Amino acid sequence: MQRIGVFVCWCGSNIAATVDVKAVAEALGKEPGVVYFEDYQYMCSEEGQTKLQNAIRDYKLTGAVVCSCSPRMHEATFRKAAAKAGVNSFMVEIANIREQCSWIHKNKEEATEKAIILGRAAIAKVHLNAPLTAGESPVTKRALVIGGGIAGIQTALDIADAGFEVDIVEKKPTIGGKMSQIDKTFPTLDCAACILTPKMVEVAQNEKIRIFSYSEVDKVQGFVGNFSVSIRRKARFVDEVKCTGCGLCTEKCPQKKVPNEFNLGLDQRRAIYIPFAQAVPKVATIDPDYCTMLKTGKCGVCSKICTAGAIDYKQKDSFIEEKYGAIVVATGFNPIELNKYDEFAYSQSPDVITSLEFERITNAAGPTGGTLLRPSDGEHPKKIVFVQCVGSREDGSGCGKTYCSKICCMYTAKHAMLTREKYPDTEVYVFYIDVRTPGKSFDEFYRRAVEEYGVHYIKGMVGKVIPQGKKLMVRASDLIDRKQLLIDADLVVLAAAIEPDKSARPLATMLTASMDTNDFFTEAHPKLRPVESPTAGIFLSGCCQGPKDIPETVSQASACAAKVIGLLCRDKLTGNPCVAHSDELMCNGCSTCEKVCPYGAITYQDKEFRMPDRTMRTRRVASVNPAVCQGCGACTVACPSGAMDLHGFSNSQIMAEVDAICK
Amino acid sequence: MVFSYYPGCTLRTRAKELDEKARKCAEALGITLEEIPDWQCCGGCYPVASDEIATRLSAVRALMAAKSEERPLVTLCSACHNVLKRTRHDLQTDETFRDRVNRYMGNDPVYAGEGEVIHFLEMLRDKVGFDTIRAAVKNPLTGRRIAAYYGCLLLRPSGVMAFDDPENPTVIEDFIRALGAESVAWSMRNECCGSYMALEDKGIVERKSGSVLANAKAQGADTVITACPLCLYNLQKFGGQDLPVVYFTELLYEALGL
Amino acid sequence: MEQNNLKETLLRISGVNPRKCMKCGKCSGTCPSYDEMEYHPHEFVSMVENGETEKLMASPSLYRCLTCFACVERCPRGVQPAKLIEAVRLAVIRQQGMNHLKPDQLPDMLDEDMPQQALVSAMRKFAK
Amino acid sequence: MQVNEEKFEPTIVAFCCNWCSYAGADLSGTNRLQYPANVKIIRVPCSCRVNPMFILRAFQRGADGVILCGCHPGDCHYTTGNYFTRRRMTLLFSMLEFLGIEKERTRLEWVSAAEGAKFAATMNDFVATVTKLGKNRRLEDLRCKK
Repeated sequence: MQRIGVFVCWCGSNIAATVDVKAVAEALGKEPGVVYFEDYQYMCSEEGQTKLQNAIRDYKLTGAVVCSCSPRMHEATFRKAAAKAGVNSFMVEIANIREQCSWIHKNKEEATEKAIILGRAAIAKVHLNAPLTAGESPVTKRALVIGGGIAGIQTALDIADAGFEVDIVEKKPTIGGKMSQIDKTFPTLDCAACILTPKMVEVAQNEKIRIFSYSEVDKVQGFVGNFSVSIRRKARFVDEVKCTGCGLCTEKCPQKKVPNEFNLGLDQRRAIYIPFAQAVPKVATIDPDYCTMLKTGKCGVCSKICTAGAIDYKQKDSFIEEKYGAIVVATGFNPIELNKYDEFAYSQSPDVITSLEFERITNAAGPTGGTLLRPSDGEHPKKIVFVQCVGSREDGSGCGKTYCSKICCMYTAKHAMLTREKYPDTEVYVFYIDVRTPGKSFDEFYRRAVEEYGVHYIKGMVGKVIPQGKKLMVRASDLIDRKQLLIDADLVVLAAAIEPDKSARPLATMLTASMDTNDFFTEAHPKLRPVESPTAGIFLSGCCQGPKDIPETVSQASACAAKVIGLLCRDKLTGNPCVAHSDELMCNGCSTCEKVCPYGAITYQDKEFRMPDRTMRTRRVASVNPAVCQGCGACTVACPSGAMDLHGFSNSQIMAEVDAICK
Repeated sequence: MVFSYYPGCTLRTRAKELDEKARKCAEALGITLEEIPDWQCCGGCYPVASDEIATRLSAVRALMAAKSEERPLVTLCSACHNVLKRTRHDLQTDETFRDRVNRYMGNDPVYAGEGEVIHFLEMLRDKVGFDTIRAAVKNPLTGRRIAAYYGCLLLRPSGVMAFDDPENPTVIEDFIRALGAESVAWSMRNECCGSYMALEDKGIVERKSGSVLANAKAQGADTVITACPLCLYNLQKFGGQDLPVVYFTELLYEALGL
Repeated sequence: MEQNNLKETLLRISGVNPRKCMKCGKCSGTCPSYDEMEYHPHEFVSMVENGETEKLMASPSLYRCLTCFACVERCPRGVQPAKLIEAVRLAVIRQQGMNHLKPDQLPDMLDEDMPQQALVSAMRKFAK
Repeated sequence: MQVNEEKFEPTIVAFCCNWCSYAGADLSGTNRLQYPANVKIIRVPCSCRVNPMFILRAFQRGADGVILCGCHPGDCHYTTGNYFTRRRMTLLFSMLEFLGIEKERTRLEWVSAAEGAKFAATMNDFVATVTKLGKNRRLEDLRCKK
């Protein structure tokens, strides 16, 4: 039997004016198990807390009920005070007689009666309370960053700067991501390579950072502070340590007809390749889909030519097992496939290109050496049409995206401006629905494109692109001039919507991190916790969470790093003790709870149980990881056998409250 | 294989020879087209407004006739195909329409758009197969550069027609290649020819059909084929180009050596 | 018909929700009949929404839509302007004596080779 | 009898999720928005913590109405909890109706932490509805009464 003390707060006149606090205290004093009762003006004051602590000591209380304001205000205060006096803080319950009683009622009799009932319910609950202690778990002081684009690079650098080890897993042969393919960056127009490649080198040279390029996350187990991850290192058929990156093999390989993905297929590379000159790590990779040696066993040119002896045709995928305290998702984005937008003739004419392709053909390291040339015939285009919002802002019934891709307005302004600057004799048209340029110096940038560079911005949309001879006839509306235009363009550039990388969805499943319908990772809170996933220990950096430009990505990446550092700084994690637990004797291992758990906190174990006839039997039972469980209680209701229960809000406790109220 | 067949008004009168050639081609490919009894004109174009019930009834009757034979219903004209397929879709998805139609016609059991409607081209692609056609070709049209003209009715609305990719269709191109000719890439192939404006305002049709054929010519076509008698008429009469326009079955007839 | 009722009827029989329109103008950018029209597909959508149906009903634009459905197919918001144009046209020709095409006009319009299809379609589109 | 019915004061049990609805209830208090004292709130971590057994128990013990409040769909603190609640309660409420507990005696309402006014209005309406229906005797277990 508990020894319970009841403390009724006046809250000055806030409670006492409408509730007869003395009557409440006396009435509750008669409840079974209550050995002490008191009313006081301000329970939350120093004096009030001392009263609680004294009563605990003097009357050997095992639990307390404070009738006062909302538990959202002072539950923590009273629990802390009780703990100092030697009573487990979870033995204190609050009866909310201010916000949910005295403030909403005028009739004193009614309010007093209700306060007594609320007090009774709290007492009934305390009777069934048990001391709870928060579990502790150690923290592995190492972070994993999945994705080596600018988001992953920035997060990794910031974490490493704080003194923690970081591993970057990148599925491509080099880190750098989309930013490495971009020519210039808005709104300052500095060259992307000039600001990115030093960071890539920094990553490579940082002692705290390891890069696993050409690798993928294969399996994730564990929970916040204690993840155990298996990383698949795909066979690149080149020894990373021996390869010096001299590039001789990439010049001599006889298989020349491989579409170069770094240039989006606008030119060709060899079967053994280094994606670009500043690649990190600067190591060659053999493409097994094209390598003659790997396919037929007849060639071996690269192996003969490599003085370092780095070529290894027998290399196999290998696996690395590593422990991490935190995981950062930085899987980034891709432009959508445009094969469903053939009214723009993307698949019918090589001169209809995406904006990312346009970046490559204006990039000095691109297929045209930075000269703007049409892919079809290598001539200078004299009239260029940019089409915005291709696949963005749709109603969701088609193949497009419902959201605004956010970056297109600015990069299109950049493309238009740069074209006009370099080739003033080129006419540039931009078709827009809205020009969206919120951001520091962004709108000024767009206006400069119009006012200083004379780019024709036309409010309207392109309806059809008709390749005819060497021209692209662009049929479009000009809504402001109420005209339908027919422009004989030489090049059409489509601002394709961006979408999360395809690898994100399976990764989210592995991490039990939630995603929205567009496959963007969801945040723990859209405003207040924007860089964390609801799953503890999983953090979000860059476009995997939503469309972002580079400045925004970098700020988010650093914010994400700050959160990771905050976690890794701690030696131990204290959990919330109000978590679910399963009664193994009742559990029948049906997996229902596992399916409703949004955090992946429930796993199954085969355990041996002693049967009544003294034989041993192995049964499959649920087991809750208290470090991962957030205590929502979904499993407790889903459980068909009643084995699951929730500490702090157990079935019997809530039932007791119901009983007390309905008495 | 035996299929139910809905010839439609134009192929029954003005374009009789197209109908005859289509039947002969089908037979050569091992298919018997059995005309459904007492068919009525589909109305030429699908009535878009949801409260137009009576104007869709003839299509419902045709669908039901094919359903009772338990055979797919083949159409040769794109317009009929469009009306039949969309009416069938309405029967399947629009409860009010289905109810009213069934009550008016006194159907028991209720007809809810069961049965398949396919265009002659779909029949060639899905039921016969272009490989079979390629094998059956006696006079391959080698060296010919043929442009496939789809028009609007075959493709749109794509959600209902489910015929091919509405912006980048391939079925007629595949058909052309199966006959041994080269298909021309051009993008006016799914733009309107001017359609029923032929009656009232020939100027519009001249402009529409003119720009269609100009694009085909510029892209190097020596022949244009269509799958709709009205497109055929408009392009031939108002296209304003020295470019032969023929029905796709005529080409098939020629290639099969009939 | 009262203005509001008319708008409701138009929206109901066409199944179009003009509020889905984001005014991008792709319908008018793709319309093959644009230059033949006084009011264009996107204007039909906004004018019906704004209750300016009378102007539309009096306009010859009604008889210039080819119902080719290019605007319906390419609209990024699924608005279906062609259906709305047809609804407005029906609102006109369903009135007594308002047929746009009358049978006695036909003989002059025909020629030897014109397919029946053109005749049937035009009558269905322009007359009740 | 007549007199009794006029004086009838229903017992109402309200389950509120900790993150939205309980805070919403607090807010209606902070704003001094009145609703009848018949409503007694039980705090649960999430609306999905409410086992149908709790509701049955309440009716068994003499509650005249039970209302369940949670975060708006899509706003659940635990991401998906209220979706479970929505489905579960749809089934439970129709089953209860089958057992003779009028539909009006049970309610599921989404109240956010900012909707103090909605909370008060909902409670006023619910109490009025249940008062009109009168005492619930259908599931009451006389063994529970001493």
